[in-house]
Amino acid sequence: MSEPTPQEIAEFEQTTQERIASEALLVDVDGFEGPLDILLTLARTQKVDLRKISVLELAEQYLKFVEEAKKLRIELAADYLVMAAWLAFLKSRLLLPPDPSDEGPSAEELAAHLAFQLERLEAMRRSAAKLMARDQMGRDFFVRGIPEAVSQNRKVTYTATILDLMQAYAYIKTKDSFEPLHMRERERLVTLEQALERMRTLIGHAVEWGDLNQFLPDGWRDDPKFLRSATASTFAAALELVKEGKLEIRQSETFAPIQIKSKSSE
Amino acid sequence: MTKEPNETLFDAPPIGEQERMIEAILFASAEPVSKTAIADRLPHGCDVSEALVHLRKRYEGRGVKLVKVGDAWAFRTAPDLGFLMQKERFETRKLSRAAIETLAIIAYHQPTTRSEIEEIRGVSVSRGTIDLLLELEWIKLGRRRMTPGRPVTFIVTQVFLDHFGLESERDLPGVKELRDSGLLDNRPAPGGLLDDTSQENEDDDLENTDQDDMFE
Amino acid sequence: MTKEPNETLFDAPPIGEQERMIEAILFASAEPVSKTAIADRLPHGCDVSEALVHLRKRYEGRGVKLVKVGDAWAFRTAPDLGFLMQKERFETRKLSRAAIETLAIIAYHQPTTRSEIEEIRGVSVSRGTIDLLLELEWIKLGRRRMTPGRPVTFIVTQVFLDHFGLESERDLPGVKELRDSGLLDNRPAPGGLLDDTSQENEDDDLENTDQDDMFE
Repeated sequence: MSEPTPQEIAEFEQTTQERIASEALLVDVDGFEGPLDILLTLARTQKVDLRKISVLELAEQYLKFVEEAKKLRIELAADYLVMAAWLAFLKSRLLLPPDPSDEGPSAEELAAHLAFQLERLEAMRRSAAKLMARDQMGRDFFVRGIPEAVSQNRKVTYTATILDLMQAYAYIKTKDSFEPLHMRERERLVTLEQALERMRTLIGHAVEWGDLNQFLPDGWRDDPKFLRSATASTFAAALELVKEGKLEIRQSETFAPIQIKSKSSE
Repeated sequence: MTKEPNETLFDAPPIGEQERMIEAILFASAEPVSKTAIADRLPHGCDVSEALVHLRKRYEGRGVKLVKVGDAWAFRTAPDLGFLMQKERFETRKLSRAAIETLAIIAYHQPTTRSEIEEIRGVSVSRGTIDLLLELEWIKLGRRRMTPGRPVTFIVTQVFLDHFGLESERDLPGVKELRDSGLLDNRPAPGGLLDDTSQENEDDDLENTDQDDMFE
Repeated sequence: MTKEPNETLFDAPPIGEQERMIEAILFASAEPVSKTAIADRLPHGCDVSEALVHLRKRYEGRGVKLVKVGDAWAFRTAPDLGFLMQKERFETRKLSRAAIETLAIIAYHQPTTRSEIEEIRGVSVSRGTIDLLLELEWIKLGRRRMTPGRPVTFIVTQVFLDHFGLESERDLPGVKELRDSGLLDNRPAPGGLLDDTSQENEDDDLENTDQDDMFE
């Protein structure tokens, strides 16, 4: 058994360190917040400004990480694999000379955007940390311990004007002289009895079918309100006469004119 | 006796600093804090009594003052500013028809009794209506009428005259003037304009003793 | 409408008196009080802005300080005295990294949509994270974005500003530098290849309903 050379020891130690490092990354994969987070962690190992990052190198690091995971039979979530596929595509595009027939964004544009995303994510992380490092309420500074509630008082003021007053008085003083609803107004109605009486005198002439509204009293067609009263009474009277067998009544369809004819004329 | 090491290790902060420490403690505490409790929270060697004297002086004449509650200390709003802790909401309401009619009758017929008002209006007058007018100080009690039952009479007040911009009751326009100005000509047109007024007055029926009817 | 008599009858109180009135109002409230609310409670004609300037100066270096929170004002204990306040300290649940980052993204990018947050973080945002921030009243819904689907946006609240001792969103640490370096720009992915997050996230949403991920 020969002793390992210092060089061999150094190599061994280096690979061990790498293995520990990569395994640490893998074992900890649950702690990562998605592929972008992994990429950011890998990018930091390049120890350069994120703006100067080698996206090609980063893609290789990521693909290697996915390979390692496969070897260790660690099941990666779908989005990690989607990212791997995309980076593999990006890598090939970055390595090949640009194809002038290619449409869409160039490999450089895609790489630049990825770098931007990483930089932005890191900036947000840093800002979040700064925010949380600020003095916080309930930890570093405090609110009033004995707040005093503001009580609500409702104050109602009433208004009335001299005009209101006078109008009210005027109303009271004139109320007595107001005429109650007048019977005179009721006289402008055609009662059933009146209509019946009128119809009896007229039906003798109705030998042909004729519209019912021809039998409305004169002077009642002008005012719609009175027309309604007369129509209702005359129609009711006509039905009454039909019942008595003195009249026939017909209507061709709904809302068509109602026609009547004297029955005795047959 | 050996002294506590921290008694000698650190000096107490200057009195001004002690003062602002107490200020913060009393501000944030949910209840008044006793001197001992303050001392417990301050660095060792502080003179709480002394700092409290300074702090109290500092708040003299301010919007809040340092007060002693039992043997504890707290900040309180200055008593003269208590009104700021009340939010007043002003609401303007129009007097109801019942109230304005009652008021008008009192103004024109004063001194007048409740039953006279009811006779003129043709409906009963709810207690709330009279109470509101009394509360507004637009009417007050006059002399009792020297009739059976010696009923109280109502008269209008100076507040009433001021509100309506009248120098005296005699300035109220007479019925003839009302008629001349067209105010009496609000005779309803035939066909039910009377309806809505009678509706309003229904509130004032005998059963109705709550005050809701006073507001339109 | 008639004016309140005191609006015209009395002059505004002297500035020193206005100052102590505001002092009382702000001392009495645990929450910041807006300038308008202060003005509403002071007599007519007061110069709230001016009085606040005086008041703020008066409390400089004291144990409590007057701070501006958005368009409102409040007294808060001086942060350097936090160590005295063991008793008042309330233990807040420690926010998870996801919640903290989401909060920061909303604060710096507001108004921002859920899919923008997801694009920045590169992972889906669990519903629980947003719910927690809404519950803390640190974020609220802003206007809908006028883009297809009209997604809701999130913005930070006055409670957020108050909690972190910020006068306004402009005072967020490093916000100017971030803006100048273009890191707050909404820069869409070229060709939208990486922008596939929205699709992935839909399934994530369904699975990810527990809140465990929010707390460490």
